[in-house]
Amino acid sequence: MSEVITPLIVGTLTLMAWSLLYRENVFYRIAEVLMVGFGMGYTLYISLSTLNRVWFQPLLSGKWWLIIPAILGLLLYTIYSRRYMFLSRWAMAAIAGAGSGYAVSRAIPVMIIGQIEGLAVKFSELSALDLANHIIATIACIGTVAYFTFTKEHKGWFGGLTRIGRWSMMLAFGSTFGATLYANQIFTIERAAFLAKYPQNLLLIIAVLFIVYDLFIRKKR
Amino acid sequence: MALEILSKYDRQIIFLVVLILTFMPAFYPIGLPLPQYFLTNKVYDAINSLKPGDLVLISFDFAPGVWVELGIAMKDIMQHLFIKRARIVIIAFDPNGPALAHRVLNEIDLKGAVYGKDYVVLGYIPGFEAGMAAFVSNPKMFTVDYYGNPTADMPIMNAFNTIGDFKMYIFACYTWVDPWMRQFSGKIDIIIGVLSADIVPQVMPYINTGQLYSLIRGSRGAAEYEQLLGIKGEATAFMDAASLTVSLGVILTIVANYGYLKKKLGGRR
Amino acid sequence: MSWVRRREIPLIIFAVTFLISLLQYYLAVPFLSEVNTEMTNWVLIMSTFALGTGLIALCIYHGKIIMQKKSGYFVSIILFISMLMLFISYYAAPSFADYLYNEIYTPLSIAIICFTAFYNYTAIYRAFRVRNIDAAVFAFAAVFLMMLYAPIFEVILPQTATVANWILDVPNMGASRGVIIGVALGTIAIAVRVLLGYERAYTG
Amino acid sequence: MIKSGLHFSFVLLVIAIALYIFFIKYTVKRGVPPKIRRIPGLDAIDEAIGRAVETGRPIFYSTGVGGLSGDVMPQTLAGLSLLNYVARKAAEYKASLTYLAAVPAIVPIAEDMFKSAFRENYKPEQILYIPTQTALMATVMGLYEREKPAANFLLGALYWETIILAEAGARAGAIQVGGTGRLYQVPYVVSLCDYGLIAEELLVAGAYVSKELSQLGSVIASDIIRAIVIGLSILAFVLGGLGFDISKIFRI
Repeated sequence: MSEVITPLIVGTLTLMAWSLLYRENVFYRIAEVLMVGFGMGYTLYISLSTLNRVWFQPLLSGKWWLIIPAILGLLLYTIYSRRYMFLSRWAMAAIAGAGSGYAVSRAIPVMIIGQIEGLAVKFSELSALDLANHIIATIACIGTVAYFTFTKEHKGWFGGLTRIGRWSMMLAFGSTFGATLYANQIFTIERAAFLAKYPQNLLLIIAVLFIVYDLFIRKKR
Repeated sequence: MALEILSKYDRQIIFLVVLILTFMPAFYPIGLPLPQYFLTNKVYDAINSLKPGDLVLISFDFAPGVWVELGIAMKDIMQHLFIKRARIVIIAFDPNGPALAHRVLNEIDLKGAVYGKDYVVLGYIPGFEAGMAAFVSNPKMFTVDYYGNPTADMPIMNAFNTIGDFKMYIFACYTWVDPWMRQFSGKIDIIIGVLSADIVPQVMPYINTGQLYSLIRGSRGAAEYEQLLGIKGEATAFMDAASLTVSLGVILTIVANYGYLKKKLGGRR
Repeated sequence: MSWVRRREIPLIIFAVTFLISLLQYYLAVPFLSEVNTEMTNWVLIMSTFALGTGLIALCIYHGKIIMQKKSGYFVSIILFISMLMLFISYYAAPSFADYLYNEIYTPLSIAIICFTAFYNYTAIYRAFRVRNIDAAVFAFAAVFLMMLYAPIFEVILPQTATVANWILDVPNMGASRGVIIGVALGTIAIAVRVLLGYERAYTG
Repeated sequence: MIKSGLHFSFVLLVIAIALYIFFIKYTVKRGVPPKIRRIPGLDAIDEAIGRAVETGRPIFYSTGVGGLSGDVMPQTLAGLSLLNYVARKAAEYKASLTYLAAVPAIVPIAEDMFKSAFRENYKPEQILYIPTQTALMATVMGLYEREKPAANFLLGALYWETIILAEAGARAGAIQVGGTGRLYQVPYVVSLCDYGLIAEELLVAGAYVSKELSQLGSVIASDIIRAIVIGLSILAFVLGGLGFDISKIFRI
């Protein structure tokens, strides 16, 4: 039974979501809120079970000091009271502080030194073609870094360098765009393969009828 | 008149063409050829050279929406791992990970592997990069697994003490690889990324420096992997439509520019 | 008790947490890394607690629609029903929750993600006009990468793959390096500004 | 005491932080704003808000699903400091502004900002929390189609939702200003938005719009450190090319 019902439900929902391709309508809105509703339900569940694992169980097993982050976390809710709103900033500051600490600690050794090290390649080990490529990549890298200079106008030789940086950035972004087009496409293909199977493909006919009907009615009006 | 309607509904027409190209191979498979990518072969060889009982760490770090892109690839790779009888520890840095791991395990042939002895799902480690750092410094941080069973008496949990005991680390992600690289590179010899195709361009520097051993590029990589494994899997079936629709992108670029340049040059005259 | 209202307190909290997580990366002090592990755990617990604020915001937004019986308010009712249905069934009937998650929610998610593909094509149609050199370079790289990923082109014209791989390995890699370095610099700059109390979004 | 291999990085970090502190303090003390090259995207923010006021249509703002953890945090922070600016402008001109929050930890911060910007005009429904990325995509597509925003800002740590945000905005005919430091999403921001901020441009955006001396000071420091980094790159290229093991310097 469920081998027929489930694909039909899923097929209907898929087509409801895709109906936005034609125009905004009530079927799409239902699909939209189902996404939000299920998403919220799952997020709630997984957050509670995470809290249970990382906070509640350790707390019961004697780590009493874990009550402090819980209180700080609850302080976030003072945002709803004008008088005690300032308390919520304590927790925010702690969350933000730990996050920035992470980001800054890795900024130099990984994001700067790690990238610069990649520029150090022995010339003697490269063929002429690889050497040319290596030089181009290095200039592209330096040009890109230079592009983000804000206090110096991009003119003269410096302007030339930053322009090389900008073009190589555009090549990089273009290649990402192309790769993403492919990556995104695969989802549509999977859904189409699903909709082409037996009980669901009947839904396609209904969908087409809906659109034809809508076109016809709207033309008359 | 006809042109007016066309330009009014240009979006809808593009969508219609995309849909037709997508649906066509689903009804009439064409079977276009598929060239191999050398990094996919590298992954296959690495897994193929594993000995039975080697420990492999896997993290599922993607959302259910990306199942097609990464889930199928993970299925193929996990299938290969179970064929090679590797011992597998599964973690996740995305809250959706454990549920997806559960689904993969349900859909593949486990080749008689026993839960707790040959493989284990440890569950979600919150905190993203902080969680990774915590796991790297102490891989035995879990006292219960994803299903709520205590891990203390599982044989597989006694097989490793530090992160260095793992032979291989495979992660599936679709955002960016920098956090994984920062936390895991140098700690485990072979790190393999199962990445959605869109982030592959930005990952090349890591392949170049060797921090990332190799990668599988999304479902295209999965299709190539299926070719290597010699099975006709789900990903292979999608490749025809991929070829057709992505070609549409190339054609649209030409069409858009043809119209634009014609208008621009015409306007100048 | 007026000292609790002072602006310095959140700033001090920021500075302390910032320095702990920064220094434990550089300094080989076991105590510091223990503190950091505990602090990471705390931050995690705190941010999980924040979920309720999101839930409240969501309820207010849709609750108002229902209360005022705006057009289409029944859609908001469906939202609450679906939310409660999944949440409660995780405790009441886990297998049904698994069914909802895997068989209904996941495919619907994919159906929504498909729009990234559909919108890509209209984006190409709309935005890939070679207005200037920047746009031309962008479109050039994009077209070759599309060709790389559509197996059909690689079979017909293997040279396209060579060009695409060159773009990936050479200019793309150089520029990516440059952008990463730039982001690192900005990261330090923002943190220092907050630390000195100039960026007030967090610390009031 | 410093872990082996990190000495050089640590010294560089200390120098960088010292430079930032010095130039921020110095610029504030001197009181003369330094010259900064124009960033077109940021001049467009005011224009977009103005359009929204003229047409009476709403403004939507999103910082993407990037949260406050890890290395995307500064980008989210930059997005939020621009949100602060936009909220104040919108409050001043009485434009309707809705913030789409996808991370719970940001909700209280945004509430705080909106309350101090809008004061008695603040409505709780100005912040719409959306639990997951796909839900954000679904909501944005429907919402933009219905509400037809006049301006659409997508500034912050953007993930996969970028193309949806940008195309849905374009479909609704909004002026779009986008910016992110996440490499994978910059292409969309650059090609689909009317004004795109690439990577570090987003991170200095706060300095640019607020014209605050402290922030402009940090831009000078950034440029000096950038010159140092370029110097180090050339050093690595030359020395490494001649066969010298560069990690002897960088990883002591």
